[in-house]
Amino acid sequence: MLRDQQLSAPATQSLTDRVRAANVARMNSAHSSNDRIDTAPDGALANADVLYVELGAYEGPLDLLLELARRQKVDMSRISVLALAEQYLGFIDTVRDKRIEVAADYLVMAAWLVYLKSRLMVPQTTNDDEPSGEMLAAVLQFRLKRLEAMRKAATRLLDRPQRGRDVFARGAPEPIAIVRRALWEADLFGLLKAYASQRERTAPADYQPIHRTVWSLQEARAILQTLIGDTAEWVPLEVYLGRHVGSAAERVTALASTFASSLELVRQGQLDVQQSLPFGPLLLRRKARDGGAS
Amino acid sequence: MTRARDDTERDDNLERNLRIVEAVLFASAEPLSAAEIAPYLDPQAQPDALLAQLQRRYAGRGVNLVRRGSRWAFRTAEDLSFILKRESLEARPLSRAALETLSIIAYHQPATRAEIEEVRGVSTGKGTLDILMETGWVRMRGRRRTPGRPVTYGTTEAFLDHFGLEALADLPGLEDLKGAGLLSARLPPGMQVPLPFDGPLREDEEPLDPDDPGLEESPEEDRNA
Amino acid sequence: MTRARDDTERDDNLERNLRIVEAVLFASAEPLSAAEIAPYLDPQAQPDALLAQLQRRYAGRGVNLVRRGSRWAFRTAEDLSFILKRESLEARPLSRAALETLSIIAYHQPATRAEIEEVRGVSTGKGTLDILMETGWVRMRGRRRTPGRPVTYGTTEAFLDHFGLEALADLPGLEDLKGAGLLSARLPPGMQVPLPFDGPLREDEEPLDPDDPGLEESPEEDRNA
Repeated sequence: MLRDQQLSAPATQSLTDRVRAANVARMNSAHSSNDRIDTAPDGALANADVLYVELGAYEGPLDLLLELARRQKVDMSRISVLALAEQYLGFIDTVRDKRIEVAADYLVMAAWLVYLKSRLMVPQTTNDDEPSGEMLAAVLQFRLKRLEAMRKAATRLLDRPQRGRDVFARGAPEPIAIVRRALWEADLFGLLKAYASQRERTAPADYQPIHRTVWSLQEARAILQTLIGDTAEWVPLEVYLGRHVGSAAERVTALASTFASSLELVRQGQLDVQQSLPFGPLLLRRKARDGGAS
Repeated sequence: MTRARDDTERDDNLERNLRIVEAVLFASAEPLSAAEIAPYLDPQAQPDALLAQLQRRYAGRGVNLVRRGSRWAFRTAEDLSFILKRESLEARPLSRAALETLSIIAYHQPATRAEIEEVRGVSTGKGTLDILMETGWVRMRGRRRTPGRPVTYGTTEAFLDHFGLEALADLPGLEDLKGAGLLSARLPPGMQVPLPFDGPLREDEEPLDPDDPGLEESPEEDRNA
Repeated sequence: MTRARDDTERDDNLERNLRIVEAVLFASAEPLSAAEIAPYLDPQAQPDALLAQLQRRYAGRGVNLVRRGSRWAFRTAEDLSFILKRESLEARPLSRAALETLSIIAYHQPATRAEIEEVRGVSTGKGTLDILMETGWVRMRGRRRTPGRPVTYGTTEAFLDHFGLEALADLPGLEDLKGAGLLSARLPPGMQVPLPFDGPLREDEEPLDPDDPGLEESPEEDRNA
């Protein structure tokens, strides 16, 4: 969609700007008077009936105006802006008569051209603040010339030798290989540690396992049963063991095994065990047959 | 005698550096700048002088050393185009709108979208600029220091490379257009006729934010532009 | 005069054809045979002769015209291959196996692979020794004068340099290792740390053959070592 602001831009410019534009446009027309505007392709476009059918083919009103201007087959700077405006308006009218939808931007341009026409036909009065018709015409001419110039420039650009079509880069570029080089990291401490630990690991060492006397649960149970006998009194476990076990090293395993066995005997209902405070002496006695104490 | 030997040595060095510049540029399909070539050369070598000498050496050969903006590349000679010509590999030729937009950007850069639209008299779809950016020929340069901070567009060195231009000054018909005052983006043309400019940012431009690209299509800009 | 003109014409033609060969080869992604180039040339041109002449022209340049089978292509001169490489350094810690092997070579040198394995108690992969050779800290000294003639390994000056040692004698001995807490005090009394030796070949070593290196990993040696 075309923005209104854009098309109406020339009309809202300050007067001095417009005068300058007109001057430059006039200057330019002197410059390029030899420059014949390419004529539009004949055939399809020469026929006005076809023209409006192809309204969709135009990229906006400026494009259409440029096409109409080219059909005048004269230098753009000598083009009759008045005739151009009339052609455009006539064209839009025809299209509207045929009830073909016309986009708003074409109508905005039409309105502006009507205004331009009125300024061109009414003689300029001296105290008129409005821009003169000549200035407006010059602005329109400038815009048409500039668009035309850019079209030509695009064509000339395309006519240049293009890479991949006319001019070629190296077909087999040689890629840059990235060689990864390791910067090895190791320090002296690590080196010495590695050496020492290996030597230690593989050093032939005399190894004598320490043999410990271990009371099996079976043994402990047998001994416990023997020791307790038929005593019905509470006797500390330590006392039983003290009688039986000699060395201090043996006492630990004896205590552990005996205690475990005592629990088993309790479970079987052969023994009562009692401890009055944490880590206090463990008291044992044979369980009374009548099931008294527990 | 010492002088003679010095000379020989210098010649040897020169030849060696020339060979290196030759090899580096031959190896790469894309143009390279003097700065990109320098690391391969002697520290005291002068890449620019070497490039100029190599360019003379290859003038008139089947392969020429050509300048593309600030970069250099070997390319087949233009006059052999009629022998080497290949059907364009482009899957999709550029639309008329895209071509027109491209030439407006090329001749009017730095140009904002609003300025492009003013020349064309129609609004430019986002797709058109996207396609041009995709070709690698057009880039966002910065933002114009005006309300709305519109993005300014310009061409790239790949554009110069594709169309065989040494610099923007080689754009076809540039002088005529300049003379005719047709290079002014906005009406009226000011006192000076601007020339397309793809150098660093101008005074009225400011750099893009690093995460900018998405912003340019914001409706605010369109309204302000 | 006619002859002179003929000559000039022939020269022009030759030069023209040379330019075409040059451009066609440059632009081609694959090496091309004379037959593939011929269609671009004058009917009476001799592609083989042109190629030979072009090859002479490019000899000694940064880019050479080389033959690949029956086809031809431009390639960067071999002595400039460094241009096509870029080194990227990356710090990598030495693996434990490599560090252990290195330490054994350091202390026990000259040491064969079998001797290293004896100290380590595990076999040492070829990769480990390769890495150590790559570090530049280990070298092959010679061959042991024993059956199988196993290679003896030793450390280099780069090794001393890297680990900040003035000489191998600076490697701490048994007592120092114990003192530093690296060796426990509970070691068999017979254990010794050898005095490393990186001097010239010993009596039981013989020099490597110039073309030796590849041999050392032969299975025979492994078996004999």
